[in-house]
Formats: sequence, structure tokens, C-alpha cells
Amino acid sequence: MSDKKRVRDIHAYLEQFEDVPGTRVYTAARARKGYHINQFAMSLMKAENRERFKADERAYLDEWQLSDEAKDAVLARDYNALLDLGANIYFVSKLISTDGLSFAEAVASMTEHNFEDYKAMMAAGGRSPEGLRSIKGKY
Amino acid sequence: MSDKKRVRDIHAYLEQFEDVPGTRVYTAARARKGYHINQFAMSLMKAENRERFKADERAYLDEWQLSDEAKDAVLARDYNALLDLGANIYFVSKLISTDGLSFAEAVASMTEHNFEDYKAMMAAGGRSPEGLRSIKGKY
Amino acid sequence: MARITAGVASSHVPLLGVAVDQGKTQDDYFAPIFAGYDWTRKWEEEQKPNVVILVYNDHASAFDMKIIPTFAIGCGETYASADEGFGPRPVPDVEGHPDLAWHIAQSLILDEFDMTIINEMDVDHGLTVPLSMMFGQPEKWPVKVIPLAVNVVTYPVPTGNRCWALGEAIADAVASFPEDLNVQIWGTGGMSHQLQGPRAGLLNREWDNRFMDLLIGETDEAREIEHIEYIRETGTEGIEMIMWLIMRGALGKKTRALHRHYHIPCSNTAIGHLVLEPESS
Amino acid sequence: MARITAGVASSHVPLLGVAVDQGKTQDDYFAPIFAGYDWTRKWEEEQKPNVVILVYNDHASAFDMKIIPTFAIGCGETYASADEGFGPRPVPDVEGHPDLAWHIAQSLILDEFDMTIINEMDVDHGLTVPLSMMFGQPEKWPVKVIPLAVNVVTYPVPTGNRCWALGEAIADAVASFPEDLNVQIWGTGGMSHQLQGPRAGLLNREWDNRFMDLLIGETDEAREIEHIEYIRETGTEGIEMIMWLIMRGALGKKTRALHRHYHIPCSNTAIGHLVLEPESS
Ligand SMILES: [Fe+3]
Ligand SMILES: [Fe+3]
Repeated sequence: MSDKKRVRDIHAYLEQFEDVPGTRVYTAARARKGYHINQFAMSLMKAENRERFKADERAYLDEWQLSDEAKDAVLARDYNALLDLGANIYFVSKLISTDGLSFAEAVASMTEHNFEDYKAMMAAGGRSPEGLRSIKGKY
Repeated sequence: MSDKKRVRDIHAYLEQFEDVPGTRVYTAARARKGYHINQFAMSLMKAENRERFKADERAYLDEWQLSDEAKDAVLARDYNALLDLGANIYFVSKLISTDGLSFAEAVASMTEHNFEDYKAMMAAGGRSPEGLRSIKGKY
Repeated sequence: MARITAGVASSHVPLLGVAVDQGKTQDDYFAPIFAGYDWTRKWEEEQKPNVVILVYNDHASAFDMKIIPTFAIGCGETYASADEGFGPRPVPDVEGHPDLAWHIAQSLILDEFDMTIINEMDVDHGLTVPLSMMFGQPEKWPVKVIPLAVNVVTYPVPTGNRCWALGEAIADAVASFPEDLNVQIWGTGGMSHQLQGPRAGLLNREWDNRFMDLLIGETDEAREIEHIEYIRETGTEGIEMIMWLIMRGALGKKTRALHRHYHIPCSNTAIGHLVLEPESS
Repeated sequence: MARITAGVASSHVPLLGVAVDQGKTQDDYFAPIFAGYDWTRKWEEEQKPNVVILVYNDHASAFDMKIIPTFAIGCGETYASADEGFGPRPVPDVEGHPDLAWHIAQSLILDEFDMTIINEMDVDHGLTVPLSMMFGQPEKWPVKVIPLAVNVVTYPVPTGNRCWALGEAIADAVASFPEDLNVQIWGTGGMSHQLQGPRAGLLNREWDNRFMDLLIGETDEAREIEHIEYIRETGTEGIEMIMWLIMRGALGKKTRALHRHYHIPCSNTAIGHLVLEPESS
């Protein structure tokens, strides 16, 4: 596990994270891009905000500095699109909870499986890392 | 300046600070004691709070978890008493500014001098550290 | 003199909090997970620790994007359960131990750890779920808690080496606290899980178990595992395991395992749980 | 490649901000203070730095007792002037440099500094007064600013050694930023002053000047000065001088002094000002 020298160069360090298939590591670049999406999601920690959001989602979204793309992704609950726009799953989880969805169901919606198949995959030991560790290395 | 070994033990480190004449170093112990005084003072960063405070100082103070001693010290602008109760000067400075006082005038009020004499002392080079460095060491 | 008598590692999956709060711990799905904590609940009853230094991460609850502390230590009197979008968990408030917390905070800063001191915050499932796993549903938590929140969300998170070293410094700090206290340190989060993207659902039983092996005995190899290895092998949220290193670092040169549990799956996550005690080598 | 081309140290007394804002800089009281900055104002006009890493302390403005970060780095787009009790200073908003700031923040965390990242905050006189001293009253500040806030209020504040090491790590981080930028680092606060208690008004011309001497040339002796020495010799608020060590650490092994100024008094404080450049030894 530890036969490598520690990566100290920030460029090399960050570059590694782009080499993982089907994965967006929440780097500064993503954090900056998704700033207002994440702050919007965070606002749903207050019951009164959840009520206002549920009453008129678009009106609530219009209060935030969000692109149309981001608003559409929220309205469609397209989590992969949100992540591409710099959202982080722990922030977005407040939206998932507001919807009363289980975390597993929301997470499953980002994969190739429907929820039933996803649950079956997890019960069978989950997704194997085999072949999913590195895009370049293909291992 | 640097012929001493660094003090690593927190007890010894903190003990040194009690050895300086006429001085209260803002340690954790003081920060805990003065918590609500400092948070009260901080609230005066908002213009509307300053107005409310000026309109009825005691009523405003009653909104905070303050001892009678602390309230009296605020009302009397007894800064040394406030510091003894765990206030920190940077927090208290919001009270000084609310009063429209200059920082030097408020600071002078904690010393043996009236403001004129204090200004004269400062113009003459300030208070000498001679004899005021250490209670125990008397140097 | 205060001493760190044991270390506990545990996943902190929110669904386990739901299972406790809704009385589902004996359901088919949850029973095998909770069974692995039976030993520990009993052991904790005997141990009666005074204080737990609870290493966890805030999941965008107390801290939003405005402020991201790498290491934050709670020096407050009490912490309420956070509303993470479905109301706060119905658990008792968490009582702090400001005397010991401030002592540790002060010692760490003198020891050149750049701590952020927190006096008021709400605590989320990362902190309250492990309490539920270890203590069930008491009227009042039977221990005082010093929350130690680690940024594992926004990269770079602290290095494994820095986490281990923080643990070592915490042990030194506790040992210099004059009051006689039985202190435990818990490392929470993990094990393998990825909660995002097409790769979500990744689990790695083999790697997780190797990681647990590395926390037992005398090796300190785990402190050099790089962030990218956690992500490749255990999923993006597997990075939470760096918090176990803080616990391990605080136990000294050598440890002995008292109890070990591993179960797949819970929601999207592999459950891992380990009870360690320091062993003089 | 970005480079740190110079370091500037300066007191940041609030009254100097008042003097600028109220057009009093040529009064008898203030003229000798501002005269010592004439050289620097001209030099800055020639230097045209792109970015200033501005090391300062928050004086209970952005941070209250709820949260106390040891080292906080501002990664935001813009910062407004704080209302410290008499309305915000009438100065332009401070523009950040998020690209470089995030780069430095990331590098520092990888380098095992436990930074707190700040995206939104107001900045107080500690940051805006030095800008006024160096640039006067422009419509818009001629540089972008990366605020680096250091806790020098609640003890323990970081050790001198840690501050110096942070400066060294900042220099490494800047040097690995690909864009060609002229970066300065400023250390602010100090010199001798005590704003509290019967001992208030303490000033120590001799010690202050010895401290300035120690920042010039090749010695790194100043990193070992203990907190108690600052307090005994220069007053409780003299501790702000540890922020100068971050600036000095970022300039490498050896420095050359371009300009130096010392004046007593300004309000309760001794004014010190130093312009340094790195020198290859
Ligand atoms: Fe977690
Ligand atoms: Fe200052």
C-alpha cells in the first residue's frame, strides 16, 4: 500500500483525480464552479426554506445565482448533471432528503442500474473496483 | 533573543502569562469567562444594534447572558473590570467605537494617567518596559 | 492524569441512525450489522469512559462553502443535532468537555497544528450515528464528547501522515491533562463507498480488511497511503478512512484488537468496526 | 511562473485609516508617520505587483468567539470593508485572486499546514489600513489581494517557528503557480503596543529595532522568539509581529532591506515599516 513516494506537487496531485472512471473528485476547481448550487442545497437545512422550495421550486431557485443549466438539473433531479456542474453529494443530500428519498435510491439513479438492480448489486457485494481504478492504466 | 528552548508544556506556557504586571493575556480561561461579554460587544458591529443599545443600554444588555457585574462594568465603561471578567480589547473596541471615543482615550482610561498625561507619555516615547516585564523577576 | 484507554473505529452511515430512530435494528437487513456492535455496547458499559474524542467529518451541515476548516475542535458546552434536510435526529444533545477540549486545543497549537477552535455548532450524523451504535437510545449520552471535525470533502483533505501525527499529538495532550479521566478516541466514517456518478456502489472488501489489518500491531504503514489510493480502491467517500488514522495515531506505537466487525452492504456502504487498545511494545 | 518579488512589513493602526479617510495625513501629528511611507508609495507605483498576499489579523470582525481559525486563507472573489463599530471605512472593495489563492491553499494543505479556507468575509483595518498606507486613496485598489488571517488574539497563537515555516511553504506554493505574476507578501501589525490594563502605552524602541534587524540578512533567529518575550518586551498587542515572520519566511534564506521607517507614537502604538527583497546568498 505504501511503496510510493508521497505526491507533493499540487498539479500532479490533482491530475491523478481525473484518472478515475465515472468519478468527479470534489477539487477546488469543482468547488468554485458549483459554489452557488451547493449553497442553494445547503439552504434546505431550514424547514421554512424546504417549504418555500416545495411550494414553487423554480421561484426558489431564481433567488440563487444559478445558471439555467443548473436550475434545470435541480428541477430534473439529474444528480450526475449537478455533479458535472460542481455540486458535491453531501450538499446535494439536503435536496435528496427534502424529497424524502433514501440516499441509496438517489445514488442508484446516477448509475446504469434501476434501484432494484442497484440494491441487488450491493447485496451481492457491491460494484467491484476491477477495471474501474484508472482510465489510463485500465486496471 | 533566542537562547531559550521553546516551551512545549502548555501549563508552563500559560503560567508565564500571569507573570506580566498590569496585563491580562487573553488565554482560553479568559476567553471562556468573557464569552458573552465579547459576543455582546461584537453585536455592536451592526448599526441597528448600536441604535438599540444607545436607546436603552440596560435593556439591550439584558438580552445577553451577562452577570450583573458584567452589565455594570459595561454601563460604567470600566474597561479594566471588563478585562478582568474575560473581555478582550478587540471585542470591546466595538463599544469604544459606538461611544465615538478614540482608541487612545479608552486605553488611557485603563492606566494611572488622565488622557492628556497619557498623550504626553506617548509623545515622550511611551511607557518603558523597565521593571514591567516580570512580576517575579522584577526586571 | 487523563489517559487514552482505547480506540474505536466505525462507519457512520446515516441509514443506521434511521434504523435506530425508527426501531428497525432487528430487521433482516439491519440485524447482522447491529449484531457486530453487541460486543462493543457491552464493553462500553463496562469501560464507562468519561470522555470520547470523536473524530468525524461534517457533511456540509455545520460548515458550508463559506468556511472550510481542515481540523476543527469543539470546545463548546453542548451541541445540538443538525437538521440535514429531514429534521434533526431525535437524539439527546451532545455534552462537550470544554476543560479537556481547550486543553487539547491549546496543546495542539503549541505543537504546531493549525487548529480551528469551534465554540458553537450543530453536529450531524457523522457524530451522532456512532454514538447510537455504541450506546443505543439513552435519555442522555453516557459520555462527554469532544468533536474533532476533519475536512474530507473539499480537496486536498489532510494527508494520512498529518492525520496520524495529529493523533500522536492528541495523545500527548491528553496525557498532560491533570484530571484523572478515562478517555477514548473514536475514528469514524468509511469504509469503502462511493456516493456519486456512474461508479457509485463500489465496495472493496479485500482492501478494507487490509486497511483494518494495518491499524493493528506495530506497523505505521497506513499513514503513507495516498488519497488517490483510497479513491481508486474504495470510492470517493472511502477517503473518510483517513479519520481512522487520527484514532490509530493516538494509540501509540502498538495496538491490540479487542473486537472486529465487517459487513456488506449498508445502503451504499461497507460497514467496518474495530475496537483497539494501546499495547506497550 | 509566479514569483514573490518583495516583502513589506507595516503596522496597521486604525487611526492611520482615519487620518487617510479624513484627509489629515499632513497634520503635524501624522505627517512624520506618512513621510516614512513616501518612498514605498513611489516604489509600489514602479513595482506594479499583480497580487499581494496580505498577512494580517482579524480584530474580532469577521470571526467572533464561535470560530477561531489559526490560519485562514481567503479564496473569494471580493471582500468588503468591515463595520467595526463606526461604519465601514470608505475604501474600495478588495478584489481577491481566487486562482492563486486556491492554488496556495491546496499546496499548503498538501504540505501539512492545516489551513482554513474562507470564501466570504469582510476585512477590517488590519487589512485595509496597509493598503491605504501603500496606495493612498485610489478609486480601485491597484492590486489583487489574498487575505491571510492569523489568530493573534486568543492564546495560544501560532509559534514564531510555525509562522516562518508557513512563509516558506507559501513561497514554494507561489513558485509552482504557472501564470507569470509579480507577487508581494506583506506582514502587518505591530510594532510594540499594549492596548489594555495599567501597563497600556508600553513601547520599546530598542526591541522593535532589534526585531527589524533580525529580518534583514541571513539569520533566522527571530523564528525562535517566544510569545512571552513579545508580551514582556513589546506589550500584549506586540504579539502581532509574529505575522511579520510569515512574510520574512516567504523571502527565502537571505534578504536585503530597501527601505526602513520607525516612528513613535501613533495613538498607542509604535509604527514600524520595512521593505525587503529576497537576495540570493
Ligand atoms: Fe460520512
Ligand atoms: Fe492589529
